[in-house]
Parts: sequence; structure tokens; C-alpha cells
Amino acid sequence: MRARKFKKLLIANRGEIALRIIRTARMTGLKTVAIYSEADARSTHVAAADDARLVGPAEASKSYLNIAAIIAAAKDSGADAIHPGYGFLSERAEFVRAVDAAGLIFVGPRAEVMAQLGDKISARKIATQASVPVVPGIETADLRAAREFGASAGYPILVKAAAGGGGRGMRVVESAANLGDALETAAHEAESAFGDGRLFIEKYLARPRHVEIQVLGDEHGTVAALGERDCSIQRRHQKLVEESPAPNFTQTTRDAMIDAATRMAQAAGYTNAGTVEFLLDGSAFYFLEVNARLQVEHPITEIRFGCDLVAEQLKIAMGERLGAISDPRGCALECRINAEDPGRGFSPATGAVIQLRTPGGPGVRFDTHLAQGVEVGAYYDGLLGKLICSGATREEVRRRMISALDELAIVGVTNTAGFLREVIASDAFARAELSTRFLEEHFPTGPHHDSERDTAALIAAALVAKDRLGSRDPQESDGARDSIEHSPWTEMPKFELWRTR
Amino acid sequence: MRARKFKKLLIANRGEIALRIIRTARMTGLKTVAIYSEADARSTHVAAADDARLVGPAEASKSYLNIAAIIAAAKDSGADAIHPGYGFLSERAEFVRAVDAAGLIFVGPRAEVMAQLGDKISARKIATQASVPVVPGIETADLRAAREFGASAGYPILVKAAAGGGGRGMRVVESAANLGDALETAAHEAESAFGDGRLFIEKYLARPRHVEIQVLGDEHGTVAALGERDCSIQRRHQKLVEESPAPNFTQTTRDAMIDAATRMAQAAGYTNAGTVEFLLDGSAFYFLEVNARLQVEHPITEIRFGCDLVAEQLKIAMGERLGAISDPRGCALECRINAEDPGRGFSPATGAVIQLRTPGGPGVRFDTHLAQGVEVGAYYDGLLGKLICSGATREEVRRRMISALDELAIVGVTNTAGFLREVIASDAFARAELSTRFLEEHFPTGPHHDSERDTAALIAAALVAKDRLGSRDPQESDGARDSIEHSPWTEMPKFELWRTR
Amino acid sequence: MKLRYGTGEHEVELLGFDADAIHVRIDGRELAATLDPLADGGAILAFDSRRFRILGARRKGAITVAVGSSNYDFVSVEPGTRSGRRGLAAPEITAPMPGKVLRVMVKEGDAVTAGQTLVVLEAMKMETSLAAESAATVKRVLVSEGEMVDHGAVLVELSPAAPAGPSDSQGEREAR
Amino acid sequence: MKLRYGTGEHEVELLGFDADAIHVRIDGRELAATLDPLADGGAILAFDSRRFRILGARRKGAITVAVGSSNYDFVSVEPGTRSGRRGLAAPEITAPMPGKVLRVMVKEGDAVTAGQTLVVLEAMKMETSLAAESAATVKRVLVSEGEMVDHGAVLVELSPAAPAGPSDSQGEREAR
Repeated sequence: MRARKFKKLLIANRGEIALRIIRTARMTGLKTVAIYSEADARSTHVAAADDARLVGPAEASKSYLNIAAIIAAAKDSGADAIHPGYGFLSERAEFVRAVDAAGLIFVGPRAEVMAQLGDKISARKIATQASVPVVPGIETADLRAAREFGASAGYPILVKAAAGGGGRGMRVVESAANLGDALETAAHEAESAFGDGRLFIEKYLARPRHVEIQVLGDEHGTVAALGERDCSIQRRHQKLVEESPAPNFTQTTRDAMIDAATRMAQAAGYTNAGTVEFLLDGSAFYFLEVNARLQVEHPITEIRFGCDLVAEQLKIAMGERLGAISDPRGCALECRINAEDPGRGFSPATGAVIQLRTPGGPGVRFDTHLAQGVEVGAYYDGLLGKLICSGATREEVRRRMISALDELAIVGVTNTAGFLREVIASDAFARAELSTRFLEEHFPTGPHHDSERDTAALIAAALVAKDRLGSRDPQESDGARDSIEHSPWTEMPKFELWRTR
Repeated sequence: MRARKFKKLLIANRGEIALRIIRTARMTGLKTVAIYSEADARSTHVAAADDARLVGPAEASKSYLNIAAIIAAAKDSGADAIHPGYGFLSERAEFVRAVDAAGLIFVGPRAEVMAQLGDKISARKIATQASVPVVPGIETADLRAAREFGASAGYPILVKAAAGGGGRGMRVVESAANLGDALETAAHEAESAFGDGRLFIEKYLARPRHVEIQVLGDEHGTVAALGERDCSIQRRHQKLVEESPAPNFTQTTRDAMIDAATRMAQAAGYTNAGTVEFLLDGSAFYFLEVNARLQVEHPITEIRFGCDLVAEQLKIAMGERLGAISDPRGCALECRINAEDPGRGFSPATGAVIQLRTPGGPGVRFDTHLAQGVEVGAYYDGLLGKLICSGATREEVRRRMISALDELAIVGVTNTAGFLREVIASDAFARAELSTRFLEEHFPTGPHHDSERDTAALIAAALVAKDRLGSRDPQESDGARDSIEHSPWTEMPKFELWRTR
Repeated sequence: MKLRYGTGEHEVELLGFDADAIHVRIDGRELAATLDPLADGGAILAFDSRRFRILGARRKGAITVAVGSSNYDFVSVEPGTRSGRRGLAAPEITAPMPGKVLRVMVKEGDAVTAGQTLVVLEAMKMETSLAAESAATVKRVLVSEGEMVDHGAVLVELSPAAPAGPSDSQGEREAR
Repeated sequence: MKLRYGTGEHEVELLGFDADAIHVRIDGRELAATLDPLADGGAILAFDSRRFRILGARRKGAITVAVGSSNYDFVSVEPGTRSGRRGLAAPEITAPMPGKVLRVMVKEGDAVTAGQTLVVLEAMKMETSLAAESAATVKRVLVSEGEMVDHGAVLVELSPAAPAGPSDSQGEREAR
């Protein structure tokens, strides 16, 4: 039993997830240490923690992926445990080994379990041995072998990195002619994203749904499954909208999938929080992969089950036994608000938050690290926040989400909120016609055109421009407004503002 | 059966509760109409509604209490139902009669039920007839009769308005010598606050707890009770902190109180959402009053029961039958953030919000109408927002509240958040040593002195002052910051900004 | 600079910045703190093993600051400024909060005793009685019933009932 | 004034304000809208029975606006400004998003064909290939591998392979 009590937790991450983990760690009575790159010195997660350490320059490979610097920050700050969040080092077995070697507690599965599950080939082996159905496929980066597989399984086929997840390095290949290029590009992306160029090729399902099971495993051999999440609404294999329970999902299929996920976790000796992902095709489902970490969309499970998954992770890492988990209640829906321009092919957007209007009220949770003044750069992924709505029925939650998206505004950073409002308000979504093809089928060109909204935008822009033309009315300038335009710390000498600590 | 479907709801209120009601109404598919006084033309609730109507000048008696103007606004905007919120006209039977007479639906109990319950004398009669225990007391504004009662029941005694609630016009009288002054002042306040100078005098319990039961009654005779709320932490009879379930409260007492509240609601023919308030003295409890409206602290019940009480109100007002209500789950705690200066005897504070930092994350809900730029004036009550935390156990929720209060900052409007953090973090609160005397006993002089925090404040103030002394560094002024200091609409001609519609 | 918060006054001086710390002198005591600015315009201020999240701005001549969730309103006290609210007997009755004048219970020329209520103010539906601190004569009444007044507004001016002392009293010197 | 959003350009003129409405002309069409300012610095803009909650600010020469939760970034197009990105064959390859230059696949003087990849950009861990729109010769390469570039940065300059047309081409006239 490696587990023991710990008192100070280093969060090896940034952005909304670092803030979210810090919040729970504080609630459980732990001291917290944030890490940050030079680009993030002023960030919200740095402010929220009890202590913060610089781990390197802006580039992730030199900071948030810098194992040596992170271990050193933990040692230096007296942290005795590390939570990896998601992304970055969260699924790197060598990071877990380094944490172990430093005598610190890693909040997540054991290194060898992570290594096995992180490799698609060995993960498939475990699944097959545990009688969990898998999609037909082979591991190869060899063009001839890939062609043979394509010919026997039939196109389209999917080429993806054997390591890693999250859609990176994934390519759908429609015909044998494109196979060579796809293998080359995928291998390159796999190498650069995961440091491992191995590829896996499998049968591509035409209109599957993505449904996944949240599991928790303690270090005493108990595995609990906390229901499913439907994450079918994706763009380039990146989830945009997630919901729980999955609609149009029979209890029989749910039970079977939960059983399969539990068998998978038990067969792998899985501990801590993880997600077993499946592709659902009619009532048949196939094992996709295990995400051996906290998932971005974990809040919808938290809300339905009335639990705090990060608190559960911390308890498990301390060696405690899994407690009783409530039965699920109601529905929950999440929209990922990304810094992308839906009007320009979802190209990444950057900028500083000039104004921020956040939604609230009953059944609304908005997990974000944004605040007025926060800068969104190009160095890291563009997740600005997760808007999560909950309620008694899917339709209630759907309407609440529309209303909450109407309340949300992030001026200064172009983002997906307006587009997601269209998605959630669409008839197809209301009817829960879900598949991973949803966006291509219903929003092939991105957001729909709304000429009245465009007119409103033009008028607004003209009013902004008018200000520049000098129409300031001194009578309007009252004390309160004047104060709002003053922020004393922006006036500090530059070295003060960007100084490291 | 007066009930029928309606489509457009006028919200006869302002501030956080108007916004909260609008949110649910939108979710249920209703169109919404906000009302506003001249002081509130730019308010958040006006922006959130589909339509908004000016009902009068800043003074509440001429706007939010102006029945004729509100009915006219409903008619003019095509609203077919009115939700009163809490405070203002929410417990005025003559308002309900005016709404009825105009052929509109009132979201609340019937006028005659409200009139009966709003009068402490007749409410006591109903309670007594329904075998609900009451505190010994009499109705009188006569000095001689009051003296007789005081002599027989023993001092201290409580003098309060026979109409209305919320602690207004309440006076504790410690001895016969102060009785004359107290009667005179209380009668004046009762007259000015409720338009009804009648007084009620009762035995004052020394260290009771305030525990109340949420009820819902439909128009088909069904009454449901949704558990209790402990609202013992009060200042001048105004609740500051509320929690559910009540700690140190046996299931036997809970069951008995729920039974009593249900009997009371049934005996009164109560419909819609209401609260039956009790004083708890050991395991004995006494009926205090019925609040015939939505209660400020209703969210803690919503979170535990997984329901939306405003949605339930709307369903009941449409004549629907009460549906199944889930069993309660976990704990919830609310802090009322008021515009008051805890360091100066909680005197009311005013100002514009210069900066706002709001808390978030799992188990955190902050119901507020605040945004940067919102002005808080002296015309209305100073509730800035309600911070609600929930979780599995009281201790988890308590720690989450401390953390959430640490995240909250409202610069520009002095408020109670810092003081409430001390209250929630106190050993006495952690041990749940609750009584309505809690603050006098544990915080007799308001917030405790924290000299290091004072020092931090002085340094911060010096830094703000430094800015004025001209240390601006032009190099620091980048594009993003410049933009933040521009808000085009502040530059519009004044008549545009304050124009009514 | 001298800053007043509530009834207390403090002398604060920013001595300078270097790469590691900000140096201040507060009421004669020197202190080094670290200051780490945040994107939201605030900063983390740390000293003596404590860490405070601060925000602040100027507001109508005052300086308003939040340390964590606690608010502070400071007034900068300039040398030579008259401070009429701290004399032996306050020569003015000012509004302790913004509100509505409910009742004015005196008129010019009235002699009043210590503790006598002069004005009743209503703010947020609560009544507050404002009384004379000592015996005095009402010199001027500046408000009428029903009027809305701001925090700090002078409501009534008084003349001491006792033989008038020097107008530059000890209390005023203290206030500087 | 002329505003560009995405690929579209619009002529907008504020005609004036009166007590009830703001009058604008958009692409020749006159429109009256009501504008009700909000405390947060935004406003409610209403016309044709629709009601929009708007916010906006200037940002580095652009105007950024939110209508509800939808963002718009406008560039003010001054008469006489060159618009190099809309010619028959773009003479420049610019970064469509901020990111890191992963690979530069050409050097100065190279002849390239239509559709040939010139630069591979990585942004948010996704690769984007930037290709020539038509046959051309590489005039200048302005970036090197590993470099971080902003949105709109010029990466490669090209000379048309075909006989050079007039630099003030039809495409550019259209763009005004």
C-alpha cells in the first residue's frame, strides 16, 4: 500500500482545471501549490493557491511538461502529493514514475497501469481478455499491412496514435489512395504530441455515438461506476458538448456498458478516477480507450451523483476506501467554451478579456479561470471555461443551457459560445439525434447566418468607433466610472509586473 | 379553479430575485417582463428580461410598491401573470386582489389566505386550531394591556408589527420602563413599513433557534413539505446565514415540525410556495409566522431536493398538480452578502461596483445582480447577492463556503462578505452552536481585528494613491489594457443613457 | 501619507521597490512585502508568512480596497485639513449612512441637552436616531423631512452651550 | 465608415440620435433602433421586434463586439488601403491563426505549384498546412522553424509565376 495522508498538494496544471482542483483541495483542508509558466505568472490559478512556483518559459515542453522542474517545485515548496489534472503530463507513466521516485504521492493510477492503458495495443489486449468488445483493428505504421487491413475491414478506416488520446493524431482515411500520406502525418503528430510515433488502425464506424463510463477504483480492490456520459458532439475528435444520462439509451445497454467498464477497470487493476470510453453503434458498443485521469467533462457526473470527483481522487490517493455514492438524480449538460472562431473554421483565437458577463442561477455552474484582464495566448489549448447546466429533465436542462449561453459574453476573446447556443437550440439536438457526425451533418459550414444579429453587431461596432471620433461628453463622466477605469497595479514598473517568484 | 396556462410573466421586483425568477421563467419557456424604477433603468434584471417597463421614480412607494403602475405595465406589455418575488408587494393581499381584478394570474397564494396569514392574530388562531404550538402573546398597542402581559409572562418581551415580517418594526423590551417608547416607535415603523400600525406582543425566548419548513401547496389540495432550514444567525432579526438540514436536530423533532407545518398550510388552505417559521427551544418549537411567498433562502432547499422552486411556483399557478419531489441529498449553506459596513455597526453602504471577483466551482452558486458598473443606492434593501454552497456533509460545505468567500470581492460597495467569512470560520459555527443570539454572543463588536489584514489594506491603499501621484509607466500601457478602459456607451449623450422606455 | 480608516489613522509611506520586495513604513515600522500582480488588476501581497489577495481603486476622493473579501475605505488626511467630527463636542451632526430624513426634531435656536435626539434618519427601512453629544444650541438646520442625504452630509450645525472655546481645538490638532 | 467582418464588408453610418431611437444607415438601408444602456457598460439594442444585448470595445485597431454570446471582430477599412489577401493569386502566405512554425518546406527562389504546401503551422497541437493558391516563385521566407507567429503574420512572400499583372488588380478594387 503506497498510500498515506498528505498535506500539501501541487497541481501540475493551469487554467480552469488547476483552479477547480485547488478549490476542492482547499475545501478538504490541504495546502495548495500552483505551478506556472512565464506566460501565466498573473493567472487565476496562481492567485487561488497558497503558494506558486515558476517552472519554465511559456512553451509547454519547457514548463508544464517539464518533469524535472515540476518535481523540484514540489520538493522546494514542501508539497507531498501531485495532482496532474488532465492533458499535459496527466497520462505520462514516466511522470508518475518520477513522482514515485521523489517520494511523493501521485493522485492517479499506478505508473504501470497507466502505461498499459495508455498504449492502445495493450489496452485492447486487456479489454479482449476481460470480454469487453473492441472495434476490429491492428497496430501498424507499415503501409502494406495497413492496406491489407483496409481491404479486409473496408473503408473508411481510422489511423491514430497508439499512445495518447483526445483525438490528436487521428485521421479518417476514406480510400487506399490516401493511406500513405495519412500514415506519415499521423506518425509525425503522434511523435510530436506524445513522443511515440506508433500507430493504430481500426475500422471506422460511420455514425457512432461516443458514450463513456466514469469509474473510481480504490486501492483495496473496489471499483465503482458512476454512470455514463454521452460525448457525441465533437469536432475533429474534440468533444464540444457532453451530457448525462445518455438520451435514447436503454437500461439494458447502460447496464451492459457499466459492467464492461467495471470489468475493464478491474482487469487493469485501475485505481483513482478514470473513464472507459466506448463507441455506441445501435445497441452494440465497442471499447475505445481508457482515459487514465480526470476527464474535462467530469462535472456532469458530479452534479448527477452529488459528489466531488476531485475530493474522491484525493481520498483514494490517501488510501481510503471508497465510500457510498448516492444514486444519480436528474440530468446534466456541459458546453465547452473554446477560444476559437466558429466563423473562420474554428481557428484558434487569442486576446485579453476586455469584458466578461457570466451566467448564474439555479442549476448553472461555470468553471472558468477567466476574469477581466486575463490573457488567452496561443501557447496552450483554448478551453476558456465549461458551462454546466443541470435540472430534472433533459428538456429543462437544454432550455437552461440556452438561457445561460445567452447570458455569457466574453469580449476580447472570440469563442464558441454563440455557436454552441445554435447547436443546443437546434431541433436535431432537442430530438437527441446524437452521433459523432452531428456537426458535419447539421452544421457543415459552422454557425448559421443571422442577418439581424449581424446588423446589431454592425451598429454596436459603429458606436464603438464613434467613441474614438471624440464624442465624449464630460458631463457623463461621473466618479464611479472614473474609478473603474483606474487599476493601480497596471501602473507599476514593468519588471514588477512580470517578475517571477 | 382560477388557474390556467399563461405565457408572459411580469416580475414585480428588482435585484437578484428578479433576475433569478426571470432565469427560471425563460427556462420554462415563458416570455418575461421586468419592471424598474428610474434608479434601476440600467439594471441587470432589466437586461435579462424580454421586455421592461418603467413603473415610477426611485422611491419604492412610487414604483415597486405602486400597484396601479405595475398592473398597467402588465396590461400594456401583454403579460398574463405576475410573480411578486419577496419583499415589496409580495405579501400584500390588496395587490393580489388588484391582480385578480385585472384578470391576471398571481403566482402565490390566494388573497384571502395571504390576508389571514399576514395578520399575526388570525395566523395564530389558525395555528391554534390546527394544534400547532404558539408562543404566549397578545395583540395590543395599548400600554396598559402591554404592561399587564409583560408582568404575567415575564420580561423580556417582544413588540412587533401585527402585519408584515422580516424583523421590521420588531423591538425586544427588557423591562416595563422601556415599554412606552418601544410601543410608539414600533407602531410608527409598522405604519410606515406595512401601512398598518397594529402591534403584537409576545414572550421573548432567550436563546431560541429559528427553524422553518418550506411548503408547496397545489390547487388540488396537496401540500408537500420540503424539509427545514435553520436561519438562526441573525442580526436585528434579519437572517444572515441559513443552512439545511438543521444541525443537531433529531429526526423526531424534524418529523414533528414538518407535520405541524403541513397541518398549518392545510388548515389555511395554502397554495403555492410558502414557509412556516418556528422558534426552536430545545426540542420544543413554537409557530412564529407564515411567509406567504418565496423566501430569500429558498436556494438551499432547491439544492438539497434537486428542484427549482420558482418552476414549481409557476406550475402550481398554472393549476398543475404537484409532481413527485426527490428525497433530499447532502447539505447546503447560504450567506447573504449585504451592502453594509460590519466595521461601522452594519450601517448601510452604497456605491458602484468597481471590480467584482465572483467565486465558482463545484457546489458553489452565487445568485447576484451585480456586475462591474452596477450602482447600489440607498433606496432599496442592500442584498447584493446570496452565496450558496452545497456538498455531502456540513463540514465539507462549511469549508467550501470559507473558500468561496475568500474568492469573492466586491470593490466599491462595502459589504458583509469578510465578516461572514469570520462567522463561518468560527469554532462556534463549526460546532453548530446555533441560536438567534449567536452574533451578540460570539461577535458582539462585529468583525474581529486582524492587524495583518489591516496592514495589507494600508499597503494596498498606498499603492492606489501612488498611481495618483503620476507613476504611470507608458511602456506598461499595452493595447489590451487600453481597451479595457474604454466603454463606448459611457460616452453617449446623457439623455440617451437615462432615457426611459 | 496619512490614511484614515474608521476611527483610526495611520501614516503610510512607500519607500521603494526592488526586484524582490516592496518596502513600506507603516506608523514608523518598516516592512518588506512581496507584490505579485494578477491579470485581473489585483495582486497577491505577502509578508510575515501571510498571503493576501488585494484589489483597489480610487473613489470620489477616497481609496477603496479589498483584502480577500474584506472591504476598506480610506480617506487621505491632508495636513491642515479641518476635521470637525472629532472635537470635544461635535459642532455638526452628520449622516452616518445614506438615507432619508424621517423627522427633524429641533429648529434653529433650540437649546439641546446631551443625548437629545435631533434628527431621525431612515435607511433601508431601519430608523436611526442622531443625538447631540453634549449640551448645545442649534445654530442651523440644513435638511428637511423627506430629504435624501448622502453619507457624511451635514444635517445640523450646533454651537456649544458652554462658553465657546477656541475654534482650533485640541481635537482638531489630534486629527491631523 | 466601412467595416470588414470575415470576408464581408459593410458601409455603416450613424445618422443621429433622438429621444426614441438611434438612426443608422447600413449598406444603404436606413434603420431605427432603440438603445438602452446598461450598468455593465453594454446596452440593449432593439429593432424589428428583436432585442440584442451588446457589449463592445476597441482592440488594437480592430473593434470587437459581443451580440449575446456571439463575438464579432471588425476591421475598419479606410479608403485607399491595400488589401493584399484577396488578389487573384495571394502574393503572401499569412498565418490564419497564431501558432508555431513547425516546418518551412520551401526556400527563396523555389518554384511552387498550386496547392503545394509551403509552411506547416502548429496551433493548439493541431497541424495546419499552408499551400500556394496558384503557381508562383518564392520571393522571401520570413519565418524559420520553431518560431511563434501571430494571426495575420506574413510567413512567405510569393511572385506570380505567370507574367506579372498590374499590382492594382481587379481583386483589390473589389476589396475596397
